[in-house]
This record gives sequence, structure tokens and C-alpha cells, in this order.
Amino acid sequence: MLDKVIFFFFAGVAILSAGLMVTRRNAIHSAVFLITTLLATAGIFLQLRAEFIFIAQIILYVGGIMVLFVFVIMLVRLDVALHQIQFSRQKWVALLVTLALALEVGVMLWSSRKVPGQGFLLPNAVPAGKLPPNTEALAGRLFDAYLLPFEIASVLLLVAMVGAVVMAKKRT
Amino acid sequence: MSPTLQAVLAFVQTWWVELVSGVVIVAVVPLVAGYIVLMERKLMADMQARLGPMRVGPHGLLQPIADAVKLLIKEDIIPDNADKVVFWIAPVVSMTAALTSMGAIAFGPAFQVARDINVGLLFVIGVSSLGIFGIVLGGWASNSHYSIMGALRSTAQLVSYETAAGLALVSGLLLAGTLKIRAIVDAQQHFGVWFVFLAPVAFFIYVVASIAETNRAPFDLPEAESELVAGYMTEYSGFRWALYFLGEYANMIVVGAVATTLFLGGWLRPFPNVRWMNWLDALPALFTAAVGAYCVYRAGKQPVRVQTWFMWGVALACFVVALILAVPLLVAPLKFLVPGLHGAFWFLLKISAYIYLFMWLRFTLPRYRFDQLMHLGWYILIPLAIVNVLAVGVAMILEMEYGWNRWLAMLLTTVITLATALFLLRLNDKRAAAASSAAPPPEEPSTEDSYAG
Amino acid sequence: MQDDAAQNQTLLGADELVLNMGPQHPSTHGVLRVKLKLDGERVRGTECVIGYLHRGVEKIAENRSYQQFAPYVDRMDYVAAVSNGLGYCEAVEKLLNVEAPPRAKVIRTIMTELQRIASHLIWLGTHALDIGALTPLFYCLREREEILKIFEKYCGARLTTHAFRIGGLQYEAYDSFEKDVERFCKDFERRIQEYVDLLTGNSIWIGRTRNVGVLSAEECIALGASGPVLRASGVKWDLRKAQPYAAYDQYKFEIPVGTNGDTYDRYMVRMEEMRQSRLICLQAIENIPAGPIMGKVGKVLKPPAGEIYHSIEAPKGILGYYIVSDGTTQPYRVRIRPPSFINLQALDKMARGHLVADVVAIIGTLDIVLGEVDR
Amino acid sequence: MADEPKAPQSPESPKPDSAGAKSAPPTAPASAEAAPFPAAKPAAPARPAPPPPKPPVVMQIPLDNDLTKRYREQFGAAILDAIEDRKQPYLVIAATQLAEIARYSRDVEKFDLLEDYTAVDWPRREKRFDLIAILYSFPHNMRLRLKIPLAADETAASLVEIWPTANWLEREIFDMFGISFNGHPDMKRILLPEEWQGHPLRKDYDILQQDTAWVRENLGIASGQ
Repeated sequence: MLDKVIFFFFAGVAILSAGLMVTRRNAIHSAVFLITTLLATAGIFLQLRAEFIFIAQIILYVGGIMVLFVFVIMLVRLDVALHQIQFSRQKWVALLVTLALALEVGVMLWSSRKVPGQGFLLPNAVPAGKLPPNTEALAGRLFDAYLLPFEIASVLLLVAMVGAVVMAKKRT
Repeated sequence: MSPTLQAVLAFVQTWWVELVSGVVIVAVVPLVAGYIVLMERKLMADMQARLGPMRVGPHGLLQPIADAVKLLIKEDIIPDNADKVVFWIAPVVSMTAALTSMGAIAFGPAFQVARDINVGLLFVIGVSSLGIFGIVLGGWASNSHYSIMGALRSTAQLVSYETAAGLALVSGLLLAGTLKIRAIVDAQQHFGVWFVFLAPVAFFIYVVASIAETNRAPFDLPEAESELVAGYMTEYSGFRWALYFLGEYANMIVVGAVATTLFLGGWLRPFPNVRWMNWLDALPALFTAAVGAYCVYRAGKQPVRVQTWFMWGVALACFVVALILAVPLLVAPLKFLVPGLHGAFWFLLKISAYIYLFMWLRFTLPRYRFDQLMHLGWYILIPLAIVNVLAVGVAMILEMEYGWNRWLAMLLTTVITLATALFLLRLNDKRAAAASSAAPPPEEPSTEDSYAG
Repeated sequence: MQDDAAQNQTLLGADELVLNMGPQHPSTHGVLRVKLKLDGERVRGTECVIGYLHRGVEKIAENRSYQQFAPYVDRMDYVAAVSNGLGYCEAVEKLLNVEAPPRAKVIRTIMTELQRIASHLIWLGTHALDIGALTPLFYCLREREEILKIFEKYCGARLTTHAFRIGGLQYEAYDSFEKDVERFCKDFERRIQEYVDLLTGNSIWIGRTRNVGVLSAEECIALGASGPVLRASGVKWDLRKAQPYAAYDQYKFEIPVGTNGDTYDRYMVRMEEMRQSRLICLQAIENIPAGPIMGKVGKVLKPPAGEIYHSIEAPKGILGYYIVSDGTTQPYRVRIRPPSFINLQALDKMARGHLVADVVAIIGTLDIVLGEVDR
Repeated sequence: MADEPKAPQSPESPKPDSAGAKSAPPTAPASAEAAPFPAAKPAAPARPAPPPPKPPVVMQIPLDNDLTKRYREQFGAAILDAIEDRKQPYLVIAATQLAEIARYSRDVEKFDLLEDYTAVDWPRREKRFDLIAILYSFPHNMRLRLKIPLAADETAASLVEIWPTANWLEREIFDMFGISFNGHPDMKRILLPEEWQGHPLRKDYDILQQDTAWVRENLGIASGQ
């Protein structure tokens, strides 16, 4: 019961602020609503007892990426953006795609309603004490079963980082 | 009874400790922050051959309350061109982040809001870093040059130094092998030594980085009053300003608590496993009693009757606390209270010492310049922290796989990191020398005559 | 952000930003207003807007008698009022062609050197405060207090003392004058060491001051910068030695010089100057000649027509008085060469290419007093 | 240049310059204007200066040393006069040659510091203003003053190129006396606000003037007081 309340609260906040993020004209306001969305999503993670993903979401997305977003937005002249056309002509296409996606999700939820633990009805969450500690579990998976892909991803990120540094250097 | 009400009741029954602790944090931290400010002013005055606040209450003991009242009834100014909503929300964000992150901190084995969550330490760091939005948004919303420059500076500073602080914490976490706050302290008890002695360099890096993160001198550039007036807080006044201020001091408590937990043995008393040092258990009670006795001594010297009474009151409070700390030691049936109470005492004492260090540095050192600060962060602290993480890892492998003596392995780590530090410093000096020989940058042709004056 | 700056600011602030510092700003030492042209945080040019404290001192002089004007000069460089008074009194004495008696000269020297220490203490405290060191200010004020107490005992005033009169002194040195000065000087040696401990070797302090605001000797002379600013650039020149006035020819002291002409050198020079002033005071109280304290000047001063220029080494640089007399009791024209005003001109040269934080350090190191800049 | 040959003139009378002194108008009036005073009131109760005033004390004596000789050789007629007043030498020079003389002083005579630059207003003279440049030589440890007589409508050459320190000093002279300088990079008021009326250090600028104007304008009192 309580779980449901919490879930719908976070979900509601996430969707509402996502909508506001898209429609706000002021970029800083949009950023603030994006932050709220991300935080609400993090809340849902926490409610699902995925503590590590919860905190990763906060540290990486909210604490890291969004700070840089806001940082950049602050330096841009906002009064120009205010006078520009907010949505391009593709908005009807976008609406169409969104509706199609919503339909797809709805159909999936509906069709899987019989499978236990899925569908519209939320399962009763497992008490945290009975779950394996998920940080350790995640680490075990990453560094044991999926070591190679993990390392490949790391190298890829490193390459991207070096590339970014080189590109930034060139300009000055 | 409706199911909803039942659920609520069940909720309260399960979580009442957490709820109470949460309320206590929200209620007590602002007061404590106020008294930290008073302590800072008093210490500063003492170091500067002054008296500090003396008017409100004996020795200015009521000053924080007077300040709070003043700030509450002060006019709340919002600049005309400010973005009102963001301006309004920014200080709240700052304060909320600091208070929320306290939720996962264990003030002794008995006092903690969030029962040891799996990612305890990460939670504290991650959530407290959200406070930066308060600064950035506040600076932006004020619509003033000083504010926005202060906000830009603090963003850059926080992002840089959080990296260093995080890496320094990783060194400690490697030793502990867990993120759970309670388990970290238990690990130190198990090792029989505070981690600061095993990873001194990591502790040092964390101290420096945490000073920078809390925007304290010598890294208080975002609010460098001689340059940027008050940085991102320039346009704030009254209670909003107070919220920023509280957030800042709450943040100091948070970083102090993190450092204490990870490096200074948390709520363990010094030498937790040495039997013959058990007399240290009596220290908390004796200490508070001594403070009380001093208050009694001072009470006689107060010029005004009211102040004498007040001093007696403070003394009485100290004696009561001393009694609470002493009784469980002496009365066998209450023995179970000892770890909780004394743990809290030691924990708070260590945080105080940490905050004292912050203040001491603030009164002593000049301020870094922004580029110097960034260089220190990126060219010295972060590489050093990375080397330190690697070295600690190597040392642990040496100990666990090859059976080295722990102290020998850790000594090796420290030596390696210190050598790296020296190398980095040399490199930095060379770079600085090269930069200064190149500076001042080539003079522009005097096309801007209007500025020739 | 959006209004005036927006006109020349495009995406990411790549263009210049004009930042207005002052006249109400914690570190412009009064009501100085500096318009900074910034590229990011780097200074591309400065423009000083001054005059907020202009009181028309030179015009007032033309409407007062010679004696009546003397207190006004105290209000120019109000942290070194005694030095201002010395310059004015000596200038008028030269105009009258009289000389103060030896006893007056020695007491004047002691007072002026104490004032130099006091002025440098204020400079040190505020300069350190600008760079973020809080504590030295209070130590400096503690020592300055001792000096001001001596002034107060001597003439009853602490800040704008009007200590000297044209032709000599009005007040005889009080009984324990020598003892007070000696006690202060003895104590002061230990105190200076405290500042040295706090600042001189501090790597942050060095980092903030080395190579900041460099002025070469040629630039100093071309810009007219004088006093410690000039000496820090390596010019071993001091009016007290070059053209001795008061009783300076009787005492031994060194002229400290710097090598780089940066903020750190200016700091070192001023610190050493305080030590040298202390030595001068100690030498002077050894032997204060007996005799009268007032020279032969009448109650009404009517200097013969003509003109005089007299300058002294004030704590901040060359303080000159150019006085034209038309033979009446009121000066026809008094021109004051204010060291702060002329030193402040070097700000633009020194600040270009540095960061905003350095501008604060540079304003501090110039040791300006707005009362003197604006007069 | 001495004032002995001059007939005592009433300081009130506008100056018809005596013949022969045409070459040196500026300093002559200075002493001529001032000298009569002690003479007019011989029994003044004050004792003006140490040598008891029998004749009007004259402190200005003509100067003719090596330095002035060199200047005269170099610039001839542009050096209008050379005087020593209370052991302080000054040269009176023509405004037309100001820049050249300044450059010569700096480069050849090594007067490398422009210690001060100001002006004095003599409203009753033909050439109303005296520009006063006080030079100091570090190598020779000596000062030299240059006096440049200037009529009210004349402008002087700017010395900013020669001594950058002249920048603000010339602005201050402009501010206080309304003398403008040719070739100054930024000729505007410095101490007073841009909209200020008049130039305060001129002798005809009454100190009550601003006050009176303000009272008239804001309080509507016709007398201004």
C-alpha cells in the first residue's frame, strides 16, 4: 500500500516535471524540471531497493551532468531564446511518435498482465533485508561474469575522453 | 479503521526512530550551526587579540539566537530583475541537500536516521553534492555580475574538488571494504587502528578537498568578499541568506562526519581495543563535568546578576550531561547504554576537532587565486589521489596475497604517494615559473585609448 | 548579466565583459570605482573613476590663512596625518625663510616615523585582508593603537592630529614621551616577527603576490610612481636621504629596495621600512636636544611674494607642496602633489593581463588613500 | 629677472606690461602684484619673515648658471626667463616650444621624473595661466621648475608622450582650470563630475557660486543665501 503511494508519487512527479521541462521557455527552468525528473526517477529506483543505481543516478546525472548543463545554460543569453520559436514544425511528427510509443507500452502492459510480477499491478516489494546487497551483487557481475565487456566499455570511454581533450586543446 | 489509516499507523510503528531522528536533525542542526558560528567568532577573536561577541548573554552565548531573530525579521529583498521562483527556491535546495545527506550519517552506533543503507557513504556524498544547485541557481537568478561569477567559480571549484575528495575516499573505502557506515567503523575496530594512520595521504587530500567543497578559506573564492563582495549570496538578504549560511555550516558538519567515520574511527574512543586504556571511558563524563565546573567558576565573575544565573544554568546542563554519561558506566543494569552515549560523545568531539581545524586554517591563511586553486586541484590533488588509490590497492594485495606486514605495506604506500607528491610539486613549480616568465601577456597595441587612463 | 553586458556579450561570454568595481566595494579602500574590462576573469583594461571624495582642498587653501589651512592637510591622507602636516609646515617655513628649532625637528622626526609605521600597519592589515588573510589586520591595529596612544598623549588627537605648527611645535613633548616611544619600539620588533611568521614564508601569500603587478624601474619613473612602489622596483632613492629634511640627516638608516618590482617586493620593502623607522625612532629618542620648540614666526604670517616647492617622503611616496604667495596672509595658490593619486595611475599598467583577484591585490599594494587621491 | 625696475602697480589695475619686460610677462607680474603690499602697509603689526622688512623682501634673483646657459643655447628665445626663488630654480618658457623643451629636459638633462604638473591662475595678466611643471632628476638629485605662461584661449601640448604620469595631472588641470592639452588621449574631467559647471581653481570661481546656484534652483530663494 505504502509502496504504491510512494511509487505513484514519484512517477507523477517525474511525468509532470518532464512535461514542464519540454514546455518551459526559460532554459534554466527546463533544467530545473529535468533535475526534478531525474530525482524522482532516482526515488523510484530507491523504492525498488536498487540503492546503488539510485545513488549512481544522483551522483552521475544530477550531481554531474546536470551541473554542467546548468553551467553552460547560465552562460548563454537567454533573452534570445525567449524570442525564438519554441517548437519546430516537426511537432506533429513528434506527437505521433509519442502516441505510438505510448500505445506500444500500453499493449505490452496489458498483454503481460497475467504474468506474475509484471503488468499493471505492482508486486509487493521484497523487504530490503531479504535481498542480496546489491552493490556487491553488481560489482560481482561486472568484475566477474562481464569483465571483458566492462573493460571494453572503459577503454571506449577513455578514448572518448582523450578525444574530447584533444579537440578542446585544438581550439585554443 | 480504514486501510489507509492502518497503513499509516503501521508505518509510524515501524519507523518511529527514524522519524524522531529526522525531526531532531531538522530542528537541532540550525541551532548547532548557529553555535558553530558563535564558536568560530569566539575562536577568531581569541586568535586576533579581541573578545568577540560579548553583549548578548554572558560571553555572547545568546548571540546566535539574537542573530536568528534579526535575520528572520529583516526585510527580504528580491532584486527587480531576478528570476523570482528560482531565486526563492535556490537557498532551500542548498539547505535541503545538506540536511538530507545527514540522514545517512551515524552519530554514534545508536543515532542514525536511515538505518544503515547499503550505499551509506555514497549517499552522504552524492546528496550533499546536490547543494551545488542551490549555489548555481541562486547565482544565476540574482541577475548580477558578482553573483554569477561567484556561482561559476563555485561550480568549477566544487566539481573539481569533489573528484579529489571522492578518490581520497576510495582509498579509505578500499581498506574498509564496504560502503555501509556502521561496517566502516567496525572495520576500524577490527583493524585496531584508525584509517588515518594507514592512509594518511588520503586523509590529507580529503581534508584539503573538503575545505574547498565547503567553500572555506583558503578556498573561499566563491564568496571572496574582497573580490566578489559575497559571491553568489551578494543579492540575498534576511532569511534566505540565513538558509545559505545554515546550509554551509551543515555541510561542514557533513564533511566532518564523513572524515570522522572513514578516517578517524567514527564513534570509537582512542585505542578501542587496548584493555588498559579503558579508563578513557570515564573521559566523556569528566570532560563535561570540567566544562561545568569552569562555568561555575566564571559564574561568580559575571558583572550582571542575570548572567550569573545564566552561567549557573549552563553549568547545570553540563553536569546533567556528565551525569547521563557517567551513570551507565557505574550502574550495571544500564550498561547497555554506554556504547550509544559515549559513541555519540566521541563522534561529536571528533567532528568538533575537524571543524576547529577548518577555522584555524581560515584565520591563518590568505586566499588562493582562482587559477591557483584549479591548478592545485587538477595538477596535484587529483593525480595524487589516483596514485594513492593504486598504491593502497597494491599494498592490500601485498598484505593479503603475499602475507606482508600490514604496516610495512602501508608505509610503502605512503612513501610512494609522497614521492609522487614531491614530483608533482616540482612539476608545478616549473610550470609556474614558465608561466610567469611568459607573463605578463603581450601588451595590446594601444588601440583602446579610452582605457589608457 | 543581461542588461549592459549583453550588448557586447555573446554565447559563452567569449567577448568582453565590463565589471564595475566600487565605489561601494569591500576592497577598493574607500570610494574608488574601477571599471574593469574583462575577458573571462582576465583584465583587459581598467578605468579609474575618482573624485567621490573631492572636497576642493586646494580651493579652500586660497580662502584660509596659512595657519588655518594646516588642519585641512590632515584630512587628505588621513592614515598619515602627521606626515601631511610635516610637509605643509616645512613648505610654509621655507616660504617664510625660517627654520624650526632643532628640538622641534627631532620631535617632528620621531612623530613622522611613528606615523609611517602606523600607515604601513594599516596598509599591511588591509592588504592582507584583501588577499584573504584575516588575522594580520587585527595584529596591525593592535600595534597602531599604541602609536595612536602616543599621539593622543602628545596632542590630544589620534587620527587627524594637527601635531605640528608652522615654525615648530605648539606642545612640548610630554614627560614620558621618550619612554613610551622606546617601549613601543622595543616591543615592535617582536610584533613584526609575528607578521613575518604569518605571511612572509607562506606559499599562498607568495603565490598571490609574486609576479603580480610588476613595474620596472623605468615604468615607475615614467608613471611618476614613488615611495615604496619605486623602491620595490630597485631604485634606491628616498627623499629622506636624497634631500634630507627635518632631522633625518642625523640618523643612520637603510633604504630597502626590491628587485622584481612585484607585489611581494613591495610587501618586503614596506616591512623593512617599518623596521628602519623603528631604528630611526630609537636613535632619535637617545638624544632629543633641549631648547625652544617654536621658531621665530609671528602670529600673522605674511610670507614675501614668491613661490616654493617642498616635498617629503610620506609613507605613500613623494608628498609635495607647491605654494605661491602674493605677500598676503592667505596663500595665493596651494598645490598638493598627492602620492596616492599619482601612484594610482600605475594601476592600469599593473593590472592588465592579470585576473580580477589580482586587481584587488594590486589596489592594495599601491597603498592608496582616497582622501588623498580625491582631495 | 628682477622686479626692481618695475614701478609699483596697483594690483587692481589691469596689467599694461612695461616695455622691455615684454619678453617675460609671467613672473614679473607675480612679484609686481605682490610686492606693493608690504610697502603699502609698512606698519603692519605682523613680522612677516625673519629679515625684518625694511624694503619689500625680494627672494627672486636672476639665475645664470650652466644649466640655464645650456637651455638658452638650445632654445634661445623660447627660454623667456630663468629665476631662482628661495634657492629653487625655474625657467619661464614659451608654450610653443613646450614639447621640445620637455623632451630635451628628459633626454639630455636627465630630468626623468615629472614630479608634479599644475597651474596657477593670474586673471589680471595678459597671459592668464602659468603651467607649472616640476621636474626632478635622479642622476643629479635636483629639481627644476618650468613655467609656461598661457593665455586663456590657448592650449598647451600634452606631455603624456614624454612622461606618462602627465596623463591624470593634465586631466586635473583641465578639470580645475579649463586648460586643454593637445594630443592628450583622454581629455575629460577627472575629479569633478562630467556635468560640473566651471573650473573651480580659477580665481573668478567664487566658492559660494555652486551653493548659491543650488539654493536658487532647488529652494527658489532669489538671493541664493
